[in-house]
Formats: sequence, C-alpha cells, structure tokens
Amino acid sequence: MVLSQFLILGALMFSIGVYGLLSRRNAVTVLLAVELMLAAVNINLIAFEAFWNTAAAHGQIFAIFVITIAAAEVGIGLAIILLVFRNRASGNIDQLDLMRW
Amino acid sequence: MVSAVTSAPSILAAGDGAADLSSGGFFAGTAWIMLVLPFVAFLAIILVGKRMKGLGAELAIGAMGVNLVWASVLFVQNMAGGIYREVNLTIAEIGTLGITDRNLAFELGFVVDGLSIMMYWVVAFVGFLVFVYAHGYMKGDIRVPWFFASLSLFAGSMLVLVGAPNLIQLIIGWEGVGLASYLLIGHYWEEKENSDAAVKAFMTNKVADVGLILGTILLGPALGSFRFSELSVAADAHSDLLGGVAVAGALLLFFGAMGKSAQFPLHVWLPDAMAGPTPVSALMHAATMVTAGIYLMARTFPLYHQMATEARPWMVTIAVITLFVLGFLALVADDLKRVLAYSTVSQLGYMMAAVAAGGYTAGLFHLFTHAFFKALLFLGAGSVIHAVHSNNMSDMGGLRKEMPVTFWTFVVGSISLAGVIPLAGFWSKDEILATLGHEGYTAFMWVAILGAFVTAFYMTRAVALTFFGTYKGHGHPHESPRVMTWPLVALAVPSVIAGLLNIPGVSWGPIRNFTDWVGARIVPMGDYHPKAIEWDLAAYGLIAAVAGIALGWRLFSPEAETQPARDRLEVPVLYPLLRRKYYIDDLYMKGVVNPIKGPLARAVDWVNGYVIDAVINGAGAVTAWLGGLVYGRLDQQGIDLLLNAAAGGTRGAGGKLRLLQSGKVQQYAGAFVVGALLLVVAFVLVT
Amino acid sequence: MTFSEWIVEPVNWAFLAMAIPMVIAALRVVTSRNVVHAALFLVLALAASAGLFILLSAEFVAWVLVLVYIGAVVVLFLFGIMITRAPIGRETNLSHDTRWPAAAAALGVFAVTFWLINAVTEQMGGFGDPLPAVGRATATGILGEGFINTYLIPFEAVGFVLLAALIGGITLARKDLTPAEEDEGARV
Amino acid sequence: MDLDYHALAPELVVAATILVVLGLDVVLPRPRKYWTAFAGVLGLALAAVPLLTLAFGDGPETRSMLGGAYVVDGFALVLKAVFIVGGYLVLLMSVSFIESDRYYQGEYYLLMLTSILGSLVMASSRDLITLFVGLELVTGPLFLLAGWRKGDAKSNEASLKFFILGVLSTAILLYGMSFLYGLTGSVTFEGIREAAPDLLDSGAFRLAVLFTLVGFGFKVTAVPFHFWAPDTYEGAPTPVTAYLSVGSKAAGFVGLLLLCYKALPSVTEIWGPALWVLAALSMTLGNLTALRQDNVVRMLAYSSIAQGGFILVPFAAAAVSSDAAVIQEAASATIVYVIIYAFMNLGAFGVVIAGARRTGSTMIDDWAGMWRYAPRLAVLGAMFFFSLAGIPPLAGWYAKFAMFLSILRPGNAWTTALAVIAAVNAVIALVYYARIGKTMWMDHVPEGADRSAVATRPLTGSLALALGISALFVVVAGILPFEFAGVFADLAKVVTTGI
Repeated sequence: MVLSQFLILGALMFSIGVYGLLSRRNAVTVLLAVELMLAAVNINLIAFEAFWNTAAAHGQIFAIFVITIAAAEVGIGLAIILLVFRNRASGNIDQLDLMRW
Repeated sequence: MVSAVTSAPSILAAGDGAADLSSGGFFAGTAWIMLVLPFVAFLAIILVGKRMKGLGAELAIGAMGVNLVWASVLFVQNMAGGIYREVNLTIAEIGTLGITDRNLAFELGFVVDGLSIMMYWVVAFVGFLVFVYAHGYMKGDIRVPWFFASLSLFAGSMLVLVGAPNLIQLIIGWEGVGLASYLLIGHYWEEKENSDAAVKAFMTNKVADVGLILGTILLGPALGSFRFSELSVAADAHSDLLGGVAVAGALLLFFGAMGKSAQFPLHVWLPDAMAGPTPVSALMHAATMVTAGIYLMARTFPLYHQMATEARPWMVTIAVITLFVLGFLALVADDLKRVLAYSTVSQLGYMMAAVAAGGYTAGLFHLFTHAFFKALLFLGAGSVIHAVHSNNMSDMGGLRKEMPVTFWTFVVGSISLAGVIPLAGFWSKDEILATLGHEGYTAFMWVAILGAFVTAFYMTRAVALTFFGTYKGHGHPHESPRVMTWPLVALAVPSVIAGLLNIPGVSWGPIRNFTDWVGARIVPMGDYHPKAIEWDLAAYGLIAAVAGIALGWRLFSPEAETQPARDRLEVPVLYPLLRRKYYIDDLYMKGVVNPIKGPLARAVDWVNGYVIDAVINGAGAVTAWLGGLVYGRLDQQGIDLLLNAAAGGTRGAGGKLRLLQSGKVQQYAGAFVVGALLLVVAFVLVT
Repeated sequence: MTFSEWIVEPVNWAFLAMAIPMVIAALRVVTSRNVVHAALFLVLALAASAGLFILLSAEFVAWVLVLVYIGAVVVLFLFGIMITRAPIGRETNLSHDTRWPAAAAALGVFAVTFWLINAVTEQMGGFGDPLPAVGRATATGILGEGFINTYLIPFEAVGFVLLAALIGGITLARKDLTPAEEDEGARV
Repeated sequence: MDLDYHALAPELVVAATILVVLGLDVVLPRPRKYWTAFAGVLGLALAAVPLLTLAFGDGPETRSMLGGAYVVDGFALVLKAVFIVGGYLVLLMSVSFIESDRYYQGEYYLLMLTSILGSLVMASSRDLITLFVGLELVTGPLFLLAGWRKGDAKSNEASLKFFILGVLSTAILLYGMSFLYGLTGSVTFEGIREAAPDLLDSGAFRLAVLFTLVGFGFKVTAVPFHFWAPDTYEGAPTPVTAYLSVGSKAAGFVGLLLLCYKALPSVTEIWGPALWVLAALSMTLGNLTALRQDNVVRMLAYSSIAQGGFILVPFAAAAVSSDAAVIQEAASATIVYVIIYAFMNLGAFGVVIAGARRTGSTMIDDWAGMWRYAPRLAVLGAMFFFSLAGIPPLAGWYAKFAMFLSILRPGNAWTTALAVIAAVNAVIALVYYARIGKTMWMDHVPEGADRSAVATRPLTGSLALALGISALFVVVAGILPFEFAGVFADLAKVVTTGI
C-alpha cells in the first residue's frame, strides 16, 4: 500500500460529495453528500497518520473530532430541515429564494 | 500623552532664510487663541445660543472680533519685520515608516509666519464683517443659533487649517471645513435641492480628499515628518529623501487642492453651493473653503518650486482652463449669485495658475485682494436679494436709486474685479500676468488676458441688469439696514486701495510691501518679482478690462435692455442661432441689395451703421454663444454627464452584480466551490 | 513502485475490495432517486471506509465510525427522511437541472486534486513508498491520553457543540405549543 | 494535565454561565424566563473580570498549557475581551428583541453563550484541531439561531442557506487541513511553521493552504464565499445578524491571523496573493452592491462584506515584506480594524433594531426624516454610519488610517494598487453611508406615516446601554486613537513572533 492510493480515493470521494451537494434537490440528500466529503477528509487524515507513523496519533484524534462534529452538524441540519419542512411542506432546497438581490 | 513643547523647530538652524525673522513676542506666542476661540464660540452657541438675545450671533461676532485684534496686531508686527514661530505638541508617536529612520509623530500646533498671518487676518477680517452682516441678514430666519454655530465652526476649521504646522493638522482642518460647509450649504435642508447641493459639495470634496490623504501618506513617511517646515527645508535643499516621491506627492496634494479650490473639472460643486444663505457664500468664496487649496499650494510652495517642477505645467494647464473656460459660464447665468460663483471659479484659476507657474506672491496677492472685493460683491448681492426676495437678475433692475450704498459699493467691487487701474484687482491680476509671461507660459498669459476681458464683460452685465434699467420685480425694494451696509463700506475701502500694497518695485518705507510680508517663511520662496511695473503688460490687461466693460455696457446698457437681450440669457443656445439667421438675412439685405441700390450713397452709412454695429453685435453674440456652449454642453451636459455616467456606471455595476444574488443556495455553493477551485488553479498551476 | 508491483500485494486486493464498492456506493448516494436508498448507500460507503481504517491500523477510529455513524447518524437520517415525509421509493426529480454544471465543478475539483497528489508523489518520493504503518496497531491508550492531555480543551468544547446541537435542535424542530397549551403545561 | 485555572477562568465562567442558564431555563416558569437573560448578561460580565486580572496582574505574560496547545497571551486576551464585550452588547440588544416576540429565551441565550465560548477557544488555540473545534463551536449554534424566528419563512430560509454553505465550507476547510497536517506531519502551528518552507514548491501544499483559507473566507464573508451573508443577515433575527457580522466574523479573522502569522508566515507567497484577490473582490463587490440596497439590513450585510475586504487588506501588505516591523504593523492594523469594526457595526445594528421598533420597517425610505421624531436615534445612526464610512473624529477613521498605513508601507506596486482600490472603495462606501444619513436627516417623513403611535420609546434600557457603550467607544477611540495604538503594536509582536 502506498499513500497516494488513499489520497486519490479521498479526492474521488470529495469530488463525488461536491457533485451531490451541487446537484441534489432534496435537503436531506444534500446533507448526505456533505457526509461523503467529510468521509474523504477522514480517509486523508488516517492515511497521513499511517504515513508519518508518529507516536502521538494526531491524525486519528483529528479524525475522531471530525466524526463527532459531523454528527452534531447532522443533528443541527436535520432540525433546520424539519423546521423548513414544517413551514413549507417541502424538503426541496431549490425553492428557497424568498430573499435575493 | 502630550509631550515636549518645542517653541521653534530643530530644523530652524538649517534654514538660512529664517535667521533674520523675529519670534513675534506675546501675540505670536498666543496665536493659538485664534484657532481655539471659534470652537469655544461654537460650543457656547450650541449650549446657550437659544437663550441669548441675539441668538448666539454676539458670541460668534465676539470671538471673531478678538481674533481680528490678534490677527491685526500680528499683521502690523509682520509689516515692520518678518515673524516666524512654530509650536508643535506631540500627541503620539507613530514610529518609523518608509525609507528614513526618523520617527513620525502625530503633532498639533500652530505656525505664525508671513503666509499664515496674512491668512489669519483675511479670515478674521472678512469673517468678522460677514458675521456682523449675517446678524442683520438672518434676522427672523430659522435655526439662527445653529447657523452661527456652524459659521463659527467653519471659520474655526479654516483657522486650524491655516495655522497647521503639519499635514495631519491641515487635514483635520480641511475635513472640518468640508463638514461645516456641508452643514451650511444645506442650511435650508427642507428643500431637496439644497440638501442635494450640500451632498454634491461634500462628495466632490471627498473625492479630492483622497488625493490629499494619499499625498500625505506618500510624502510624510518618505521625509520622516509631516511638518511643513521640514518639507520646505528639505525641498529647498533638494533633499534625496523627497527625490522619488516629490512629483507624485505634489500632484496628489494638488488633486486635493483642486477639490477645495474648485479647479476644473472638480468645480461642479461650487455653483450649486449657492444654495446656502448668502453670508455663507461670501465667507466661502472670499476667505474660507475655496482659498484652502491655494493656501495648501502656497504652504508647500518650495516642493513645487524646487523639486516637483515636472508637475507644474499640468497644474498651470488645469488652472488656465479653469480661469478661461469657466469664466464664460458667468455670462449666461441669470442667478446673480451664480454669476459671482462662476467668477470665483475663474479667479481661483488665476490664483492657481500663478502659484503653479511659480508666482507665490502673485497668487497670494490675488487671493488677498480677491477676498475683499468678492466678499463685497457677495454681501452686496445678498443685500439686493434681501431687498427683492429673488436671486434672479430678471427680477431686478433699476435698483441704483433705491439702494445707493449697495449700488456704489457693488460697482467698486465690480470694477476692482474687472481689473481697472488703480483698484486692487488690477494690481494683483497684473502681477499674475507678469509671472505667467516671465515663467515662459506666454500663450497662457494671453489666454489670461482674454479671461480678464470676459471678467469685465460679465461683471458689467451683472451691474447693468441689476442696478440699471427698470425694476421688474415685485414689492418695493429698499436699502438694507445699517448692520448690513457698513460691512459693505468697510470692504469697499480695501477693494480700492489694497492693490497699492504691492506695486512692483515700490516699498512703503517702514511697512515695506506685501511681497516682504508673505516672504517671511522658513526658507526663501525664490519666486519671481518684477522690478518695476511692466507698462506694456499692464496696458494689455487694462485694455482687455476696459474693452470688456465697454462691450458689456454696449450690450446690456439700459437702452439695449430689450427682449432679445433677455432672450440671450434665457435661451443661451437657441438665441444666438436665431440671431445668426437674422444676420444672414441682414447681410443679404444690407450687403447685397442695398449696395446695388445706391452703391456710393450708402457706402458711408453702410460702414458706419453696419460694420461697427456688426462687429460689436457679432463679438457679443460670439462671446455669449461660447458661454452658452461651455455652459450648455460642457458644464451642464459634459461634466454632469461624466459624473452621472460615473455614478450610473457604479450603480449600474451594482445592479448587475446584484443579480448574482439569485437566492438559490446551490448556485451560491457552486460559486463557492468554483471560487475555491479558481484560487487553487490560479496560485498553484500558474506559479 | 510500478502498477504491476503494486497489484501483486494481497493487501492491495483488500484495498480494492473495499475502495471499489465504496466509490460505487458514494456515486449511488448522489445519484439514487430514492432517498432511503441514498442513505443506505451512505452506510455502505462509510462501512467500507471503516474497513480501510482497519487496513491502516486505525481500529479505534474504525469502530467509532461504525458506532457513531452507522449506529446513530444514519438512523437519525432515516428518521429525518421519514419525518419530512420525503417520498420513500423512487422519485423522478431528486436531482435538478444544475447537475451538468455541478458535474463539471466536481470533475474540476477531482482533476486538480488528482494532479497535485500525483505531483507530490513524484516530488517527494516518500508518498510512493509503501506505508510504514501497515501491521502496526495504534494503542487506544495513546488516543485516550491525547484526549485528556493535549486536546482536553477541544474535547470539552465538542461537548458543548453537542449540547448546543441537542438543545437548539430540539427547540427548533419541535412543534410550537399554542399559548393555551402552554398554560396547561405551566400548571402541571 | 497542566491546567492554569486562572488563564482558563474566562472560558470556565462562560461555560458555567451556560449551565446556569440551562438550569434556570428548566426550572423557571415561562413568565419568569427573563431571568435567563439576566443570568447570561451577568455571567458574561463576570467573565470579563479574570480577563482584567490576567491582563494587569503580576503573572507571566504568556501562559501556555496542555503542551502548548492552548495559550493565553496578550493577543488572546485582547481578542477575548473583544468577543466578551461584543457578545455582551449583542446580549443587551437581544433582551427586548427576544422578549417582545414568542422566542425561546433560555435556549437563545444558551446558544449565544456557546458561540461566544467558541470564539474564546479559538483565540487561544495554537493547533489545527483546537482551532477547528473552536470554529465549529462558534458556528454550530449560529446555524440554529439564524432560524430562531420559527414561524417566519425568511428566517427558516436564512438558517438553511447558512447551514448548507457552512457545512460546505467546513468540508473544504477540513480537506485543506487534512493536507496541511499530512504534508507537514504536524497539527501544531509551530510544527507547520517549521515544515512549511520546504513545501513551498509543492502544489498540494498550496491547495492545502488555499482550501483552509477558503474555509475562513466563508466566516469573514470574503467574495466569492459571501453569498450566504446577505440572505442570512436579512432573514435572521437582527441581534443574531449583529452577532454574525461582528462576533463570528471576528472569529474568522482570528483564525486567519493565527493561520497566516503563526502557522504560515514563511510561505507568504501562497496566501498573500490569494488574500490580495479576496480583499480587492470583497471591497469592490460589497460596496457596489450595497449601493443598490433599499433595505438597511441588507445594505449593512453588503457593507460588512466590504468592511471584511478592508480588514483583509493588511494581509497583502504583510505578504510582500520580509521586514518584521512591516509585518507587525500589518497584523496590528488587522486587529485594530477588527476591534473598531466590532463596536461601530454593533452600534449600527443597535440603531437598526431601535429604528425598526420605532418605524416598523427596515426599508431605508421609511426612515426618512427620523430626526424629527427620534432625534437621539438619528444622531446615533449618523454617528455609527459615518464611523463606518471612516469620517474623523469617529473611530472608523483610525481603522482605515492604520489599514492604509500598513498597505502603503511596503511601497510595492501590488500593494500600492490595492491601496488605490481601497481608496476608491472608501469613497464609494461613503455614498451609501451618507445616503442613509441624508435620508434620516434631510428627507421628509413619508406621507401618511404615523410616527407618533408606534413604540414611542425605541430605546429600552438594555438597548440604550448597548448603544451607549458602542457610541462611547467610537467617540473616544476616534479622538484618542494613538492611546490605543501602542497596545496593538505590542499585540502584533505577540502574533508575529518567530517570523
């Protein structure tokens, strides 16, 4: 195993996430796409950690923080989506254009 | 954190010109009182003005009176022997900046030398008279305390500016003047037009201020000091410190001066600034505000004279355009104050041309004499407006009988402005012409002489339309009260005699002459002074003035006061065209038909009755047409169009940019990703 | 290391066995027309990444991922999907017209990143060398010490993030009571 | 565990306050929920006390703990002071606003305090992990607060937009950070600083740095990462908007300062030009768009984008110079600007809150002639708007002065060009600030508007206090700026040590 194979995999996941974020209509699926991007970050972190192979394991600690924060973000995001859904009866985000210009 | 008080700058020893100047004694040492008193008056008026009998006017007048005493004593002292004193209080250290290792400091203080004494006195003298006059003029007006408070703020800021020993304090005063002018121009803010004028003045000045501030930031760090004295000494010594930044710094400062001193094309605010009460106009046009730019140029004169010589042709060009082109606009205005406003712009062009060409004394002398007759003219105009309740000359006429004092003083001011020997305006304008000629701007000198012709022309027109002929307004005009007329008389006197103070080659014994007074600076200014009157040049100037008056009288005399003469005012572009068509018919009749009818019998009559007539009428028509063209095309359309286009352009750009905000969150996200990607591509792949 | 050298290593087969399904699952997450399927594909992708972590000897992180994500977050997602009554089953229009520009942007991101990673690999030889960590197991104790020594403050801070998310989320998501109902509640 | 409880005291007090607010919210019946506001305001005021003892006490200047991961020095202290005072002002502004409607009070203060706690953590962080977690602690509660007007579709939308772009920026930031860690092998700023010079030519390292910057660019609303801001500012409850435009933006700048001056001072070639571009774009686009706004909140949103651009300007100055004095001055210019901006912008939002209560509208035209019926408010409004425009003697002028000084000092063609762009923008900005001033002072009260009936006392006690504090600062700092300057010069030394 070499480092770059993980990094390229990470880049692929990140790009797929970007695509999903930009193209999905449903707010929940947008959130799913963001999770893919964060998964890419974790792959990077763990792979780099293995590459440097230091005793302190900063990469893994970082990854755990990312996972925890991401969980909190999902909670926040779902609450907001629920709120929007309650007022608009739709989970689609491309209808959100009350405010512009 | 106020630290050391230095009574004289350390650099004094280096400036050999300052060696024979005295420190001025008690009055110079306490000159700061002049800078502070108007602000005290300002606060006092705000606090207690409403409850006073004169609604605060007495406080403003009192403060100005004390200032006048101080300034007069200093003025007289400086007549006998030059004074130089500079006091700096260090407020804070800024630290080193730029290429020198000298510590920059933020300092406040005051400077007493020939230049500042002259300005102190002009501001105090004109200010005092205007304040007294305003006491009468504003009687029964709205917000009188606020008006006098603002007026005090105006004069005080100008004094802070004039007394500034360094660029930073100058900027503080400069902005203060701008703020006060904003308040005063918009005094009748209930009318949208007036508040628009105030905003326009403020904005135009603000644009120019960018130049002043950038120039300061460029020069100060390069020199290691913001002080004018150090700048003068360094420039006089052709210091390397200034070498790289002199021209750029000088041009930036000049740009700042262009705004305050209404140089083309930043003059647009000044005519609109008429919206303020007339005393404000008088103060603004004579002593404060517009002279600030000229003063800045004079204050930093060594920089222009010794170092930034490349900048000077540009400056002269702009100044000459200002003095010539904008003078025409006074020809077609119906608003009396607007006539005077365009005249101010044109005269500022003279001053700027002189200073830019290297005539330090010439420019200042014109500033000095102009202050008297322009204040006089504005106060006279105010008196007329007060009487007829209209700004328009088409509502005036025939007022010389009802308002004799106003009439005579106005005539004196007009003749002085026109430049008729031996009144003040003649001498100062003559010196400018001499300077332009001597410095090699011969073509510009002739333009300036032509400008003098235009000046005389429009002033004659203004006098004729206002005071001669028949009254066309409503109501019964009457002479203004004494409180308003005696300032007119007080200003008329110097308008007549001030020119004698600086006749080339003449020194008045112990009091010497104006050149010596304003020459009391830390370094010699080294500008050109004619040794004797250049009679040929004086003659040209005089001829231009007399010709202008004659032509003006011919066209606008009471007898010629016909409807066509009025039309020329009201339809500036259309009328000359009509008139021309008429010429062609006339020419056809008189030039072709008549000679054939009676070729010899009518020849004399033809030459007599037509050629002379046609030349006079033609000259008048052409001048009026030019005025109309400049006013209609350049000023009203061209420059306004430019400004509108600039404003519209930015607004338009804002409008287009606004559409980016589509409201769609994923478009935002897309912009986000693409923005990040572009940054990476730009700074990774390219480098 | 050439591709033929790389491919003969058995551990790389394991890598491919997890990476390929992971990428496919990720693609399905962003293209599936069924929201529930999309969420389940996310489970698959995350499970595969957990597998990769084990391959890289980061067992603790792998199990955290499984427990937190698959155990909690995805369940949360499924609840969210059900509560918002997103159509369970096929929906024709889950993606919208912007998908081609979106694809272009995503491809751009990938192309640039891929190119840069390759450049790094060539420049800094080390990235192409076999990873040293293979076979090494990180003692969970090291992580624990890290959390309560060096990273104590962020550890506590995360607690507050979760607290805020919990309380704020509930407040925002719950149905507001009418004043009358509130008074009822206040009396109880 | 080497914990210095004195150094941690501000954070501990705020954390305790959060728990007290939570407890009170559970215990108190609805009519007495305002006690939570009281507790929050009081707790935040108490948190300022240890700041004073830390700043003026005898202890060491720099208190480092947890192996250097968490540092309390002059830089951290001053920024914590800004966050606490700024947060305090926002809480004061919130009191009447939140009380007047059916908002959840206890939870509101809890989330606000949590966000403030996050900014305190950020100011002391000296590694990527703490910085990231601190940033999320700042942002997370704000996503929720933006949607706090639950029944209002605009508020919902503001929240969702903010959230989606927020998580996108987090993802990009983290992706950048993962490379930053991976290429340098270190998560501490110190380790990154040591490893960075060797990686200068590496494209992936540039990507890492730039992606990380983009993450903070979102927080400081740098163009083109600003799109969420106008919509969210308009939709969110106004006190939340005030906090977004000041507290959370200042937190973003703290992140940028730490990243640029602490972690990456040796690779200015990477971030300098990028921030140059962002600064120029933000100033120009923000100002031009602000010209066209009719809604005062939206105008302030764009103006705050432009102000963010001005704050970014000194970074470009630091990037072209290797002279320590110049870099210190640039850092100090940013800090000075952030602090002054915090007060004047909070003041402006305070005026907006009061003005909206008084007129029932946030449209600029509806505020015409305000001085006639609310002279004090009109004076305050003119003051804050003119301060934002940079007119002396209000504090804003010194912020711009320091910014121009720092950018002109290097004398490089690029920095001078940026100075010119900034100067032009300063003039453009004046137009719209002056316009609202003119509307309030010179225009006529709109026809048919009854200004006597609507809330005759727009300034409730707490709002008046907040405005008073801001106004006092804006005036005093504007008249005596150089008294403050010395302090900031020292701070800048702290930030830029080791460059």
